[in-house]
Amino acid sequence: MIDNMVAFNIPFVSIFMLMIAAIITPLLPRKKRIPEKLSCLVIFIVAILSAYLLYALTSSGQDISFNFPMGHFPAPWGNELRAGPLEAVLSLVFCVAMLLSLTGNFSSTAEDIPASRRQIFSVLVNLLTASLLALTYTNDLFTAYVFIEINTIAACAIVAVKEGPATTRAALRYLIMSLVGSGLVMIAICLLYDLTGHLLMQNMHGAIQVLMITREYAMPLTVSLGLVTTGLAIKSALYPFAAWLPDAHGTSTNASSAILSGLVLKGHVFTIIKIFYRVFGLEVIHALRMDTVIFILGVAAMIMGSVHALKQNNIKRMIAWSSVAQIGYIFLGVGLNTVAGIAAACLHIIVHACVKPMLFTAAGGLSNAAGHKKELHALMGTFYVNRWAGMGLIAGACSMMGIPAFAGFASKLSLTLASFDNKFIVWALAALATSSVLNALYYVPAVIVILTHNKNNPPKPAPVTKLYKFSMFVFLMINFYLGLFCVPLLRLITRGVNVL
Amino acid sequence: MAIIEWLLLLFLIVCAISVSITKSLLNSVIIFMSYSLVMAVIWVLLRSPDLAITEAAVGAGVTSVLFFLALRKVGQLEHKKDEEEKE
Amino acid sequence: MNDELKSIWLKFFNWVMGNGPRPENEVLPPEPPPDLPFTQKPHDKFSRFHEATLKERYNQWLEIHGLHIFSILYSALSILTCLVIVVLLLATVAELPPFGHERNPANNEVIRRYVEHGWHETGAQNIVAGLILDYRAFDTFGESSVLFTAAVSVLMILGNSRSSKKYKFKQLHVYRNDDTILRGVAVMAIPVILMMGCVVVINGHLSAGGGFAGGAILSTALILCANAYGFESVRRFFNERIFIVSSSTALMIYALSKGYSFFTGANQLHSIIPKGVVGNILSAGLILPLNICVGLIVAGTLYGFYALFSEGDI
Amino acid sequence: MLENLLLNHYEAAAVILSGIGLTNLLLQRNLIKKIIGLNIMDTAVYLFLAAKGYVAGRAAPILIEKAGGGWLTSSSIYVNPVPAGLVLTGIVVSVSVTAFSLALTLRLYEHYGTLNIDEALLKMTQEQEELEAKIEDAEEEVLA
Repeated sequence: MIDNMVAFNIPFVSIFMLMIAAIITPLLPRKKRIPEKLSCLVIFIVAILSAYLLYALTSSGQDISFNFPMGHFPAPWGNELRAGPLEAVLSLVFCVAMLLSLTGNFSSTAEDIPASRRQIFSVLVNLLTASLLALTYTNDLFTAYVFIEINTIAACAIVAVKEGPATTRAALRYLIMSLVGSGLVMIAICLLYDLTGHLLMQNMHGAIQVLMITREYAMPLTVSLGLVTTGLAIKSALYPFAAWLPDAHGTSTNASSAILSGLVLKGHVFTIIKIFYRVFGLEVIHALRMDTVIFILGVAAMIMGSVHALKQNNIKRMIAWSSVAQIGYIFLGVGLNTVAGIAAACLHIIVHACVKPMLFTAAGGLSNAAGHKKELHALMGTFYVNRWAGMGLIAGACSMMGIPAFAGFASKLSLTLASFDNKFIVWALAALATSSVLNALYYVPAVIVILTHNKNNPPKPAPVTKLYKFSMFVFLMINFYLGLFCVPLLRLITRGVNVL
Repeated sequence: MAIIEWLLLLFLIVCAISVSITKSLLNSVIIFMSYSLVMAVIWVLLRSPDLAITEAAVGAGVTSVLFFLALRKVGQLEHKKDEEEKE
Repeated sequence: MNDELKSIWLKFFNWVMGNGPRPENEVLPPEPPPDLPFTQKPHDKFSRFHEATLKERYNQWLEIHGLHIFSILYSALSILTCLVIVVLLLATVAELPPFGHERNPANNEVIRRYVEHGWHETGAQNIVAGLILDYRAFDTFGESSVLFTAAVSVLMILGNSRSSKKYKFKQLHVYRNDDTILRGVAVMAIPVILMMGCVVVINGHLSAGGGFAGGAILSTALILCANAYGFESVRRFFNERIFIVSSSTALMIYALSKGYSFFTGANQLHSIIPKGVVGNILSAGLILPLNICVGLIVAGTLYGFYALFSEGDI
Repeated sequence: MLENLLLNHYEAAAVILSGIGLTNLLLQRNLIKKIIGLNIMDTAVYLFLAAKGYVAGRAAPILIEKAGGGWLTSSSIYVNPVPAGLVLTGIVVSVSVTAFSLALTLRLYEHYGTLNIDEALLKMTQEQEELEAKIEDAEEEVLA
């Protein structure tokens, strides 16, 4: 329990503030981009609240987590939210990354989307943030399902917000794959409800422990675990199910790509982690052999995502395929099936949520400098036109390759350390090494291209707004912070996982 | 009573299969509509009147109307194209 | 007798396969392109000695038969997938707790509390209404938000296509003066439908139904009105602005009142909302106003879907 | 196993239906049929849930009035209300998703004149190639 009444109400207040902001946004005037400013403001406030919650939960030195009953009835009768240090960190990171993706692409959003659609775009962004926070905080499997659906519709709609046949097609493909995923999740939730009689996570956990001891219903339990994992893996673009991702992330407007790649996938991955850790428990996952499956899929994703990225000529599609590889890292950590592995996976979630929006924002700035062309060869020499974007791309590339002092190094190091007391250590290390080399193979040429002077056809100087520079600066600072001072953060996450 | 249950369930399965194999889109929407209606009846048998009312109003009503409208729109475009070609 | 049965079966089969007589306006799926004819010209005498390499032959063969084989493979694959999924799930179902048994895991202490104490804790006679609007109200709030999300997304995707010339869709409903039968029916039916919708919404906590079913019924009255009198006449009292304002306001009232209830509940404060006497219309605390809000949202949204799909504008 | 299936006939029918629906959603090439497949899968899952709430010989979960006033509140009279609540939520979700995906389908049809997502891809690449060819021609003309 927690004594601080302000901190106690923060999870509920942040979700409801975002929801209410989404609901009143259609009523606001469209002039002067008021809707977008409002959503930025609300997300900023929620970020501050999450930071305060994190402070309140960790300042006493003990590991605290608490349940927030939604209504007058405690669990297992009503819905519940649950917050601990890990949830607070994640919601802080989600809000900050969302805010920076919005501000960094503020001017490119205005170019891509007409004013009437921008209003609805900010409604959708608010709903998306609210659903991400709800997925982070929820303690109830059916609430998670409902918010996954909100997330799905809003995510597909922010792909389709940019007009044009390509985005419509990409959104439709994304929607169909997501719907297959949510259908599987729904079947799994029904099976679990039938076996345990509960929808709340800790009550389900208790019932499943009993079932494992009595060895009843082993087959339905395995099937439901498989279904829920497959469903959420489709939504979080684990490799064999990732074919929809490059289209959706490559064709949409820059802000949408940054949000989708950086945040939406992470919400689903964190839901998988919660289901593994809180509903089933690590021993049950191990007994049902799901950890091996996840590990193998993670390794496959790390390699194949990079191989696909090598073939791309369009920079946004290249970054999108690189997301598939990075999701593989996270699943590798989950597949290790230890507290250290899950903590490393959470650290990688945070790192990727900060780095990928930066890469997309940088790519947007660079292609803007090259006259809205996205082919790699067209970007030659753009570094010298938009230096902030160039630095963002270089820092992001270094981070993805795992060069020390950049954010990606921290998470790769912790993944390596986590795999030491595991029987898969050789495979894990080999996969990490191969994937890093492959990352270098496609990020280094991109960096070289933008740094080469283009004498024949020099890019024309394009104005870079102050907001863009500011967002890029904050992104770079976060990147260095994560790379240099990851140890306290990792300790914090480990504490959070222990009380998850 | 049991026989009715079995018949209704069988009807649902036949509907679902014929939706997948029929070639005409209009037919598949009509079959889907009857599927929803039978589903509403089954929910009455399962003692869930709330669901039955909602499914009858939404599944058989609004969803099917949306499908019909979409088909009509597609068909309208098709006719328009034919006319243009004739001209 | 047997022949008759056969002919009926044949008719049904033809209808299912879509081979029967068709109405004129029926929509057909685009025809698959016909198999490519043998476009290869006969080789002249000099080139006869040119042996086609294996790869060229394969490419030719693929060009001619590829589409056909692809579609066969596709159907085979889909049937196989279907069978695998169904067999796996059937094996699962065979091990599940028996159907309709009262000692199943799902019938536990949670259900007992809902049934035995739900009436005085929520004040609702319909246990399901008390469950979804009081015990598990957060889920239901999420559900209304899903509807809201879909409404704004559809508005964004299809909206404004009536005014802009960029899109090809024409108006479907041309207002006609001579449709007296439809109008005569509408005059009688619309009040009845409206009344029935209101009854279902308002009695949501007493009997089956509730905001969602009632809202769907209300929306059919609007749709009938649009069909009988044209969209312009509906637009006089229900246009895009009113649609947005009404759904946002209703959802806002929902969010604020439920937020108050969540806040007081979690902080163990006293809630000022009275529960009333079970069985009366004015009872069950927040459930009645929430049902009305949900009904408004649903009626507006479903009519909005209809108008957007048929006209491209509300 | 077969006896259990006969006993759980509602659930068996529900999973067969959801298998058919899922296959339609995944492998049909016509978008309208895909969306119908989605609806079949959803309703099948709801059928499964509703069947799980049923208890033989009990009444619908609406309180029945006692003869002398008051309410019959014994839990052995009514069926399980939780699945009904979940399914109500689910129906709303599936109608929203249906409307959204149909709207996207209509937009796709406007652009490409096809309901088949693969054909749309083909047409898109063709259009792009034509566009590039045009741009090249224009550049050549300028150079000339």
